[in-house]
Amino acid sequence: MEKKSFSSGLLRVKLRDDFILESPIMPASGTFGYGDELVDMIELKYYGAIISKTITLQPRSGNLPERICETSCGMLNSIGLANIGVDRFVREKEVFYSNFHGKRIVNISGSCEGEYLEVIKRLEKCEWVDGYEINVSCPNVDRGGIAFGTDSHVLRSLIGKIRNNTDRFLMVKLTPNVSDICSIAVAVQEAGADAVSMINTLYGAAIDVERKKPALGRVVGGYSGPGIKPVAIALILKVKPELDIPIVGIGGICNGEDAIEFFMAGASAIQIGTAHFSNPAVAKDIYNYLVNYCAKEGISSIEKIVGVALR
Amino acid sequence: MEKKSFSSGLLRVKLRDDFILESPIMPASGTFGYGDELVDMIELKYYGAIISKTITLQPRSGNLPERICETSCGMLNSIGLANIGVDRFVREKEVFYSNFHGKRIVNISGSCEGEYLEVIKRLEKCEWVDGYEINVSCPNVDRGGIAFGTDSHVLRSLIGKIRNNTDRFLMVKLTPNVSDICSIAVAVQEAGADAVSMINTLYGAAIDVERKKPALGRVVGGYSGPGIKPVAIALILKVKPELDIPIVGIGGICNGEDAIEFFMAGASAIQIGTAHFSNPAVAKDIYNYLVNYCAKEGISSIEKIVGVALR
Amino acid sequence: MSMSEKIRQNSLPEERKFLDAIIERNECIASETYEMVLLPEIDFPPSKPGQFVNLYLKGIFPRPFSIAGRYGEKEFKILYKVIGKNTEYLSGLQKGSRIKIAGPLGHGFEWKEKEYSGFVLVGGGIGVAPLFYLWDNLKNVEAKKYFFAGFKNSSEIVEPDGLGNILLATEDGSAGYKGTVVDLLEEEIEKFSSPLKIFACGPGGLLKKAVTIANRFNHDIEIALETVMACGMGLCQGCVVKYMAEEGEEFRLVCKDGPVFDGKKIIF
Amino acid sequence: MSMSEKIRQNSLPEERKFLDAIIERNECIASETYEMVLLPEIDFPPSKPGQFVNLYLKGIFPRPFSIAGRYGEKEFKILYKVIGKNTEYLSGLQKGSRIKIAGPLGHGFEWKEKEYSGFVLVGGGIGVAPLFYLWDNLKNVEAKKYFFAGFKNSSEIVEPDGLGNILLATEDGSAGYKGTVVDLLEEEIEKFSSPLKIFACGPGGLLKKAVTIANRFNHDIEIALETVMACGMGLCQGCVVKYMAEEGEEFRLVCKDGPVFDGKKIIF
Ligand SMILES: Cc1cc2nc3c(=O)[nH]c(=O)nc-3n(C[C@H](O)[C@H](O)[C@H](O)COP(=O)(O)OP(=O)(O)OC[C@H]3O[C@@H](n4cnc5c(N)ncnc54)[C@H](O)[C@@H]3O)c2cc1C
Ligand SMILES: Cc1cc2nc3c(=O)[nH]c(=O)nc-3n(C[C@H](O)[C@H](O)[C@H](O)COP(=O)(O)OP(=O)(O)OC[C@H]3O[C@@H](n4cnc5c(N)ncnc54)[C@H](O)[C@@H]3O)c2cc1C
Ligand SMILES: Cc1cc2nc3c(=O)[nH]c(=O)nc-3n(C[C@H](O)[C@H](O)[C@H](O)COP(=O)(O)O)c2cc1C
Ligand SMILES: Cc1cc2nc3c(=O)[nH]c(=O)nc-3n(C[C@H](O)[C@H](O)[C@H](O)COP(=O)(O)O)c2cc1C
Ligand code: FES
Ligand code: FES
Repeated sequence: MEKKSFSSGLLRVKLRDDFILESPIMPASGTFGYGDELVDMIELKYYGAIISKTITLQPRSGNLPERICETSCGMLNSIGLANIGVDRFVREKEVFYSNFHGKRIVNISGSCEGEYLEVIKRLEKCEWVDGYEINVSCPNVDRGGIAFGTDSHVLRSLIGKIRNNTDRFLMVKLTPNVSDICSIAVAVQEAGADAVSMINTLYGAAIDVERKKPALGRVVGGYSGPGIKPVAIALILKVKPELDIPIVGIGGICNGEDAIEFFMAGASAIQIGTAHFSNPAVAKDIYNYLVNYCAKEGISSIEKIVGVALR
Repeated sequence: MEKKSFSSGLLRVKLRDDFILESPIMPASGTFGYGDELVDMIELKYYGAIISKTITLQPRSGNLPERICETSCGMLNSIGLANIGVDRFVREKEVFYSNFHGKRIVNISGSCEGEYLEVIKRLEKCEWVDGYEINVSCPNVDRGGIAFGTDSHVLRSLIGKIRNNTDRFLMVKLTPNVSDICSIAVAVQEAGADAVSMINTLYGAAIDVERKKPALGRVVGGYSGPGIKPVAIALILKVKPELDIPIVGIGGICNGEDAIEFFMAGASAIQIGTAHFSNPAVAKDIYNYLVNYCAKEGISSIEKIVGVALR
Repeated sequence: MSMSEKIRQNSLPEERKFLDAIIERNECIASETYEMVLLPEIDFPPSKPGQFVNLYLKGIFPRPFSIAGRYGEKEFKILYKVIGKNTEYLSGLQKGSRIKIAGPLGHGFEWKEKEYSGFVLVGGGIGVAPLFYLWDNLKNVEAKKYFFAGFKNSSEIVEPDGLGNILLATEDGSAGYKGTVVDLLEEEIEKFSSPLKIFACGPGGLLKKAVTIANRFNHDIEIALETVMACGMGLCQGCVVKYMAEEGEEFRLVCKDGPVFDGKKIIF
Repeated sequence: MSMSEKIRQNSLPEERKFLDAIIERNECIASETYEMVLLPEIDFPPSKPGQFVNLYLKGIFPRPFSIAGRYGEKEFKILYKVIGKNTEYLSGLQKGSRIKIAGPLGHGFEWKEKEYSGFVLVGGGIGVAPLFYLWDNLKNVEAKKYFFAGFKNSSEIVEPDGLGNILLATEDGSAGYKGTVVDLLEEEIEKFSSPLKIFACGPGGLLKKAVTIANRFNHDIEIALETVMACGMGLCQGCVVKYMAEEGEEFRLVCKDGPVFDGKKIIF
């Protein structure tokens, strides 16, 4: 798996001058393990970048079961950022990440500014890390997370400090569970982020009618999958005109046409989450659809349609 | 159509001491016309109350098309509160409302406090109106609406003033598009509302990939249908422990099992919206399901399961 | 008078039903074009050409289809073109399958026999469907009748039963006149004796041109419109079209105030 | 060594594939219970009893089913019970239909022939499925073999092929021993000569009791667990179970670390 492009550049996207993806497709954090889980089963070349599950300073075992639940239009999860912690991550995943052909993004979270900064500090030592996605919006942890994602002042301070500690690609993942996502996005941009990714899961819950109990052990969790796509598209359409930095679209993308919707709404790249569960080869399917789409439409680059719906 | 109950009381629910519904099922505002639209086609007896589409002081023609769009898990609308205005409403709908066997609720909206109060004033003169549902959350109008629904101070003032002007049943409809719905719900209760109904539509949008344009003329609209059910359930589960007044559940209810989920999550009654489009007789189906459910579970009243999931 | 009658008199001119129907026939009769005969489980209310039915198939919105003919008190026919998810699904349904339907919905065409010396039907593509039904109903009318039917090419042609002047156009000239059906209309209409009433159904461009022609020659015209519909029965206010009323521009509901409108009042 | 081999060596012991398979057989063999034979379009990797496959059917999550037997390099068998949307759909699929599958997934049972004088398989209901496959694999093992199979009633009985001691229980006594399969196990196990290894699969209650019995007599026990799975392949961290590791309680993934676990380490 050498570091060379296999596409003809049709699907190449630039998220920062020095951060170019050969494919606009990434796995959404937490839905693709640490990135290496399917290495024997599917071809990773369709991903322009790999994004790890959220890594925290200390290992986390996550929430009590039930942690997942299928709904008619998607799923609920309350995994609670279960992960092996930054030190084990650095130790165990180096081989895989070093060999991956595309960009390597580590998604990180913390319960206070200090934790975020410490995780960054340890990852800065790994030359096999190309960038960070900052999770400030996980609805499944009691402390930390969510507060950063809903308060633009707190967030601006956090991102500003992270920016001061890394020159690497810095992407901030936004939560949809806010009254005014634009002010949050703008704060993130002003604090020096290179991109925003949106959206993280919506608040969601279900009742297990048989047991007369909430389906998730934690009662409320994160809702993802096809049912959240209209929300993601709406928020991207709202945020796009307010931002100069690129948007990475996430939310219910299952197939090539969904992906096109996100590009047209203003996303420069996309992440696929829940769709991995119903189709582990979804990235390949979308990749091929996009290549054909460009050919059919006679466009030289997928970047040409980014935001066309707003023009 | 006489004013007598046809159920054996199994499905009777009390929303205020003097506001008792013989069926917990209502149509959601805006998805059932003024209430009289299907009078020749389906049996209205399955509805414990009728709720009008939103009525404003002046007639409104609504937004430019496209106003509706189907999505994989629901629909988008940007109707924009199209309605005939309170005066024509009062004139033209008196016959129907006076003859309806259940409670008669008028959903109202305005662009400022004065407008809300003036609409109430005119409706107070109609003895055929039993209550109001205050729409403070329509995402489809430029001025007014949404601001009330997202700011608990503004909302408290509005509802307080409305409360001073009517003794009738007063229900406030909450928007899910806020960071903290609990504080909004509590403000509404403190201002004297008798119930909250939740949820109104989520922000949503879709791209028409063929036309490379947003599917709705207004770009962003309101998302409803099965895809929003997990959000509605989550927000009801969150709000329920904070409130003493009853919650009327809305959001993606399509069948009897969905309805049971809402009751178990804490709703004392339910509204059906989008499901009317795929099944005009949905109220009958749900009604019958609930009657059978009570029988099967051996419970004497559907009220027995309200909020059980939280116990 | 029962309440529902009272209400109906007030706002709803027609009786409508939501019920099960059995598919009696479902046949491909032209390229991607099917004829389906439906047998409602109970009597289906009287209907008029131009009215439509909702079929409850896949997804959130039902799908509207014009009634293309009736057989007695129950059965009726629709013609449909496979263009997406629901029509695809519909085309795969077997004889004997049961589906939910609602109808008849909306307002149909109006024809006052005495006032016109001729009736001119103009249909483009699957837009001929409601005109087939109208054509049946005009059978015994004494005035002259002309059915202009236009298609992309000969593989798409579906023709109405019954006698009368049928004028065919195909865009590629593979059958009949070469050009659009409104081109043909424009060439022929001068030959017919006034006053005429035109009934048109088809794509927006066709309707707009047909109205222009009607205006030019001062004929009356009714057009059957299509918009995306969520309910098809006046519940949602989604299906609006701009209409020039006496008080000025306003929105009308295609499903309830239409789908048939005075062509001269529609703002395209 | 290719990268994927390197990585696999590091963390993934088995080869897995995501591919199309043809349904070769789909037959009802007991009440609501079906046997399905699947023919993957290309060679299916080697598998072990206890491993499972994902079937990609309806909705968001695939559905996990234990491999219940193999025929050569490609074909394998599953046994399933119709309990909901996906199994309902599965039961309606015709021979020749194509579905997506992934597997073999997870870790299977381990048996070290030399260490035990007997192997005891304990299956409740459809939990017998992976034990059928194990039973096949134990065919040539010299140690004693016992298959305890329990069902609600005689209409649900499915029995393994091959020789050996099959001990049957039904809760209503309509066939074999009257009672649960662990009641029967408890009565019989004292008669067998130690050391034994027990393999159990079935409802949680059964597994818990089987572990208690194993503990009492100091036998080894492996149990195959079930939890709701979103991915079945270690992507989501959803399928956790509490496990007593050396460092204390921790979560393990049923799909990846299991579904087969040392029964004594699971915290029920
Ligand atoms: C009053 C009325 C009467 C109609 N009568 C007939 C008829 O007799 N025969 C017939 O074949 N069709 C008729 N139509 C159109 C028919 O309703 C649509 O073809 C059908 O809804 C498409 O559904 P689908 O799921 O197959 O396609 P979809 O997947 O919904 O759409 C496929 C494509 O068709 C477009 N489309 C969707 N709805 C319509 C529409 N209403 N009109 C035109 N394009 C649309 C979409 O934008 C999309 O690009 C009528 C429509 C109306 C409003
Ligand atoms: C590793 C593993 C191996 C399995 N092997 C087999 C097998 O060989 N044969 C077989 O018939 N089944 C097996 N199962 C169970 C099987 O996966 C479920 O029966 C199936 O997912 C139900 O899907 P459904 O859509 O039909 O039912 P759903 O509509 O999803 O559920 C119906 C009811 O079943 C319950 N349910 C859902 N998932 C499970 C589950 N995993 N276990 C038990 N109950 C569940 C639900 O709570 C619900 O009440 C296995 C499960 C696992 C985790
Ligand atoms: C099981 C699961 C686990 C997730 N874990 C994380 C996580 O650890 N960090 C994070 O930033 N987002 C996490 N997410 C959110 C996804 O990355 C993504 O934002 C969301 O699922 C919406 O995309 P989708 O609809 O394509 O799944 C998780 C989602 C799921 C379904
Ligand atoms: C076409 C349409 C029009 C609506 N109009 C109104 C309205 O006028 N006033 C209002 O309070 N809510 C309105 N709503 C919101 C619904 O009342 C309801 O809150 C929402 O659709 C969620 O419920 P559902 O998923 O069951 O449709 C409308 C919804 C739809 C789909
Ligand atoms: S389609 Fe709903 S009002 Fe016309
Ligand atoms: S089911 Fe996803 S990790 Fe086990």
